[in-house]
Amino acid sequence: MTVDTPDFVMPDFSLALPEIWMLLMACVVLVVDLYSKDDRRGMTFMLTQFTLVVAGVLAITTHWGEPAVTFSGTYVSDSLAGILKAAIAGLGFLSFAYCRDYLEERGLLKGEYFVLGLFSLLGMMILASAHNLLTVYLGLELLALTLYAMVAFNRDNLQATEAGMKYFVLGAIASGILLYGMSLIYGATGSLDLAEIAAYAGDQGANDWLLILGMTMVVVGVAFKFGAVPFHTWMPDVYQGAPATVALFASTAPKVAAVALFIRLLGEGLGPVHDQWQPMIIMLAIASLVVGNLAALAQTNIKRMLAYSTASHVGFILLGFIAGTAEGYSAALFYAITYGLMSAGAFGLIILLSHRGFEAENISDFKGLNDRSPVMALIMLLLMFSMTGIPGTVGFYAKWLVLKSVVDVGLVWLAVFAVVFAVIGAFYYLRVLKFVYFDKPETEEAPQGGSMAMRGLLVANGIAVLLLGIFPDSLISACMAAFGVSYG
Amino acid sequence: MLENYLPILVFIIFGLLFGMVFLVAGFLLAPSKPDAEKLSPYECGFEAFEDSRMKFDVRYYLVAILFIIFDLEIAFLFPWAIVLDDIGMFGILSMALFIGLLLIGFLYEWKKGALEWE
Amino acid sequence: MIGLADYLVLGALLFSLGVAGIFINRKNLIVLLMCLELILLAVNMNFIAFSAYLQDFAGQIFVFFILTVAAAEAAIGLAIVVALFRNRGSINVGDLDSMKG
Amino acid sequence: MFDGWLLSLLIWLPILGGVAVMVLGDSAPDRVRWTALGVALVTFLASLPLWFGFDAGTHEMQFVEHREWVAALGVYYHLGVDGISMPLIILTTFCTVLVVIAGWEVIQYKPSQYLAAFLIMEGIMVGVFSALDAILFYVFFEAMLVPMFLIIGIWGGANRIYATIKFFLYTFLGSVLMLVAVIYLRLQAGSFGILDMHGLDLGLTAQVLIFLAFLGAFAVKVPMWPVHTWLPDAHVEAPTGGSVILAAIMLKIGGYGFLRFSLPITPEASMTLDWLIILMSLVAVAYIGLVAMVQKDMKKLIAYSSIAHMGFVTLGFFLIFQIVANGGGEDGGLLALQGGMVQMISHGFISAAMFLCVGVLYDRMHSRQIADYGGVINTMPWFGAFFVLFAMANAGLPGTSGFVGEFMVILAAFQANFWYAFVAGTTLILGAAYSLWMVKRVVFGEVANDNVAKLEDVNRREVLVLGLLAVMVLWIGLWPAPLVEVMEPSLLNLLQQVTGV
Amino acid sequence: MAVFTELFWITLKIVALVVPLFLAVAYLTYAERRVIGAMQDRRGPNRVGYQGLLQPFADALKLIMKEISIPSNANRVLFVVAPLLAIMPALAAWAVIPVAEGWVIADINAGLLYVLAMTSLGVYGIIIAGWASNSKYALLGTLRASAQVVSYEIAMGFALVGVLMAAGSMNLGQIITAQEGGIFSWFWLPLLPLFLVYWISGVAETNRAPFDVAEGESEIVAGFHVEYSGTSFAVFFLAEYANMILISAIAAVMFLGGWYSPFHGWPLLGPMFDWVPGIVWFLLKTCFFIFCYLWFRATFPRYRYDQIMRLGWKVLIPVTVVWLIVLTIFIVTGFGPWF
Repeated sequence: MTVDTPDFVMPDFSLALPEIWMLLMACVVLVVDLYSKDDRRGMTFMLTQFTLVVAGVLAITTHWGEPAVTFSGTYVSDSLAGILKAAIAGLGFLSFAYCRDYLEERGLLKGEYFVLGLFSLLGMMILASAHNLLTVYLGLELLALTLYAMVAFNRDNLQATEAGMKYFVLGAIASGILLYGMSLIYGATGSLDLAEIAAYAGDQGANDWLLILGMTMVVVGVAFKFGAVPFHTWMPDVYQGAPATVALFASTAPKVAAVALFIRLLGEGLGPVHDQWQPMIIMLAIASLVVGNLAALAQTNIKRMLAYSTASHVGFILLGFIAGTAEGYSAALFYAITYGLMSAGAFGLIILLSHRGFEAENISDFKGLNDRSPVMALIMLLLMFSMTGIPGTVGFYAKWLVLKSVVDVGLVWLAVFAVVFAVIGAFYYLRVLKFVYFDKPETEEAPQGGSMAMRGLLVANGIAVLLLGIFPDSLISACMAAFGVSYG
Repeated sequence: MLENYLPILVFIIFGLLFGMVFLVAGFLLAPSKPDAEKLSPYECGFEAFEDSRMKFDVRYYLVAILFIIFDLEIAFLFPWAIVLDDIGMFGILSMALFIGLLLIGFLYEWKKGALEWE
Repeated sequence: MIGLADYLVLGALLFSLGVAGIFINRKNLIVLLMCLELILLAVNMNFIAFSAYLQDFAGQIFVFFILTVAAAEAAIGLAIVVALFRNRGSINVGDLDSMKG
Repeated sequence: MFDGWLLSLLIWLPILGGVAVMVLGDSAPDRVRWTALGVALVTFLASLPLWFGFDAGTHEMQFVEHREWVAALGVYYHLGVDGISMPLIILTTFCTVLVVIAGWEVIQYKPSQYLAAFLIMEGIMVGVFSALDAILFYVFFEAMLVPMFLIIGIWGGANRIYATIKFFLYTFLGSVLMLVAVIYLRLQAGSFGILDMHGLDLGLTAQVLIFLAFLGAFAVKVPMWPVHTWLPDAHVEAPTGGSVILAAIMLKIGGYGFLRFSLPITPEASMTLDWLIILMSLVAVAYIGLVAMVQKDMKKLIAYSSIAHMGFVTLGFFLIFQIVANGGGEDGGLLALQGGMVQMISHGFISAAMFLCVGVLYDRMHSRQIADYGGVINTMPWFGAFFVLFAMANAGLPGTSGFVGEFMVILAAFQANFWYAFVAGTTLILGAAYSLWMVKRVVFGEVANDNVAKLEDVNRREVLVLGLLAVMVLWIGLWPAPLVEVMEPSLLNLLQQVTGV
Repeated sequence: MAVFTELFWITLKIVALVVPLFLAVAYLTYAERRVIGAMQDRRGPNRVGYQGLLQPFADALKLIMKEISIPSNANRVLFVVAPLLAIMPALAAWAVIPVAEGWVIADINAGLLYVLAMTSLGVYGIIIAGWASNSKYALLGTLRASAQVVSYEIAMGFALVGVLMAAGSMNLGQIITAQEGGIFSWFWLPLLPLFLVYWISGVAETNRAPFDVAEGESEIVAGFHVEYSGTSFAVFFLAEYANMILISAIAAVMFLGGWYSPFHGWPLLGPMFDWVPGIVWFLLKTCFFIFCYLWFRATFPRYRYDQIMRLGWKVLIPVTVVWLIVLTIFIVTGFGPWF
């Protein structure tokens, strides 16, 4: 083996500013929390949120613009990374904002929660900037490992630990498969660099069975991380078993990260063999739409229902990838971001309605919400319709963009199929609204309040869904600009 | 290069063989008159109270886990230490960062009492 | 002489063994964790073989990271198993059934 | 002078008004009601300039508004009206005022949300009629479902949940297919402008598929047989106001969609498949008319009669190809289209009136069963008079608006095919049969029971509402010319575009 | 044929190494009793042979003739395999130890890594023995032993990293040549804290006094090998003593310059001792450490378990990390004669 003297050039650290900041602050938060008393957890919380705000700003300011590569080609700074990270930071911020009261009530408000979350978000950010299989893998694992821990965070709770175990095992299998695929790709292309892999794939394309085999396994791994059917089995249990705030967290930013994973790995690295993975994604998307929607119909537990509904949304996100075009990717990105927003709101409501000793688990717990709190009912209405894809809410644009990208490449039948299942999906969202609006509350209990901050946050979330539904232009433009697409 | 490892293989086999010879010798030469009392697990003269595969302190797990982590960190230090002269300031800074993170983790364990045994 | 293909076959075998172990094993979570490790080792085998074959260091570096991550994974896995055991009193795979639907 | 803001005002004033009403909450119901009425009235008044300022000499869009909206996707906030949509907008603003008044004392449960839903609904419906961008249209078209879903679900009858979910899913399924078609059309036309999509050079297969997609959306809305089944359910369960809006305006959106989308965008497919629409329309007219006869529930009866009447609308719209083929030329085609349009407007008034009448009875007796009534005229003479008048109009008595539209369509049908006209003509008999039979059983005869004997006649509020509608019905029945003239240039342009005469 | 020839030579070398090693082990047990006896002012074994010199053989013979009992609840396979796993690494690690310049069986670059791997493997023997015995005392002893061993393994690893940084190689021979010179050129001086840490860890690694709670007879009888008897016990016994010698030898290699004379390169004294073969120096240094083992046992009271763990995690590891940082600074600034 020839030993090249490695070229130890000082990398351009300034390009990785968001990650550096996140890492630094995660450590600071850890240490500060370590030395603060139990009644001073608020400080940890504020520090975390401050970190995320700054990280979001840094992401945009650092990455927006011309692409640049650093750390020996393992890390890329481009507009896509910028928007992905900003979205990740934003959704992370939102998830943390929701969690405080809930955790405090249950005695789970510990600094570790925030530290784990920060590290998870850091992993997602790394993933968003990955330009090398190694970076992809590291980002992914940092994200996944911390998430396992967060799911089992309520360690005295059987369901939480069981969910954590299931998530862990299935996630680890997924990583294993993904990794195996990566090893084959490495063997086929002789490089870990995504650009070089793309060059090789463009050169050899489908002729290299090793590459195609590797690609197949990568697709499986990615599908696992997304929660696409038939690799979705972890999701219902995780959503049900994990503390609601963790389920909220897991259903928001990581989906954006999964989009990043897909785009970096399959879009950029294996983009030239797009025609090879496209059929697989089509099948996954179809399966997700069918199973996700049908299974959600049968659920009585709202968290499980949301889990299956996530699977169906994942089906839509995958539709965006099928086209393999920049527009399709931007549609998927937009979908994932807005889905995060909606999901955060939905879980936020669950959190709001829960109180110590009572988890709002069953859909019937939402009975008569309109009588108890019209504002919260209205927010639920907005969120459910947004998930259905009714215009006036942001969910419409998400679905529309995705469908458009599919129609643009001539797969009209797929679009038709998707919308038919969207209609089936509408049924279970309507069922929630039925409980919220059409049923009377079972008890004469006063409305479960939640703090002003919580309610304000939910209102803001609802308004965001609505406003983005009416004026989606800026977010859509941003998503498209990340891929250098403009309309016309 | 790989040939250098042949003696090691031989040595390992030798080590195992040696142990085996010794054991077999014991089995062959020593008397063997087992009875139930003799074969029962040692329990200070009592009958065994309960199954010996009992639950044990979770701290043993903790130590095992910490060991895994730290041992791997050391594995990173090995190659680094060898090429210390070649990698210059960048290498040293990288490792400083690495050790720094490790220390923060260590500090965390310490403060959280993961290293306490009383 | 042992060629690339042989290493790959070994890797594939280990990998299949790990996956099969996970799906066949219905008893013990610890065994499950071991199967996961086996999968990662299979991957390592692949990377090392390719790395040697391609005369490229990157694969070996990757293996280094996989090892580390595998350790972290084992740590978290064990931690969850311990927590689960304290709640459930069993680490039987078949007992992971408190959630249905 | 009104260009560029009037339509927006008509859309956003009620929507924001609705939000305001909702924010007011239920602590002071009367304040809420007056606010809502104020908003509705102002909106109605604001819509009058549309009528008076309308230039009936052109088919061009008027009161146009064109702004960037979702620039990233080439979607514009593009509004405008022509002779087809303008009357429908006025109908909308008019009916909303009635609905607000009609629900005055009736709705005690969460009146603020109730009124807010209707006001928001109004804005959205105006948006549907004035949108000139396909996506904008779609946004309004779908958003309409949300308030209606709540109106039926919250204030509806016993079986409301089944009805509202059925309503929602039917219409939703229909419309999402349209979305796919619109996306496809965008590829071809290079823009989402509806007018840009008109007269595109599409292959027949593509046209047929697009046509079917649109059909899915609009046929469900109209509703056409056999996708009509949601309507009786929805009507029966909906509160009176909901039924009024549903029958008077939402159904029209389906007809409007045929004129705005199906015919001009896919003329050849429309021509190829006109037999299908005609067949479905005739089935609606004849078969549904028969179904209406046997209904025991007044609302159901009116609902089925609505389906039958809407059959005339679609029949008129799709007769044009055969009329032109038979040498009927411009005049014949125009007659058919005008007949359909007039029928839409007229049905808007009549069905609203009929539902309100049933509502008046229901508020007093809490029953809609025909069998529970009898001899109402004895205790409610004024009401009886109104009811009889509207029933006549429903049956198509000359001199009422119901006659004009039906007559025009039947007349046009003769130019296409005698048998069409014949089948359509049965409505004159069937309509008379079910409408008048119901009136006979409900209004006339001996006082059926004690409950009827205790009935009080209509109060001033109800007189106001019914009286206004009676005026409209008679006005269109006696002097339809202004309405017809307003529509003519737009319809003629459409006819030329579609059939090439 | 060439392969067989080679194998023959290798085997010969191994035998040449192992036979003295066993003798050393045998006499270490003897020396232990004698030395401690002397320290405690008693005589120790003195009946078998002259001054008891044949005592080790008598012991061995006795052990061989003792019955091997396998407890009824034990996992038989693991129970038998465990001693093999204990003895194998204790022997195999010697493959890379250079007893004198060029006197090494396998001259490999990853020598240090190999040594670490082998010493780590030893713990498997302990764990499996404790588990397979299915006895409470054995299990407890196992847990204690393994937790202790792995804890000190970290400190030891860090300490060895320091050696690596100083030497720039993992080949043990090169590590020694990097220390070429007299006693002050050896690594013990610049790496003094690491040297101490290594040595303490080494004692703990072998579960020797004062860190011998794993077999603390007053609490848990004999720890992990409580159920072992006869030759199966003897193998564990052998492994423990072989490990002691191994740790001592490694200490000599890493920190005391292996085969170099303490006066190497000194102007006057250096040449005076040139005639002494390297292996003598090496053996002397090793013996010094072995003597320390015995000395500790005779001198220190046994630590409590929590004290042991605290020492390992809270004292030794921080010390090593700090010293690694200091060392980095030394290397960067080229401090002193060593870097």
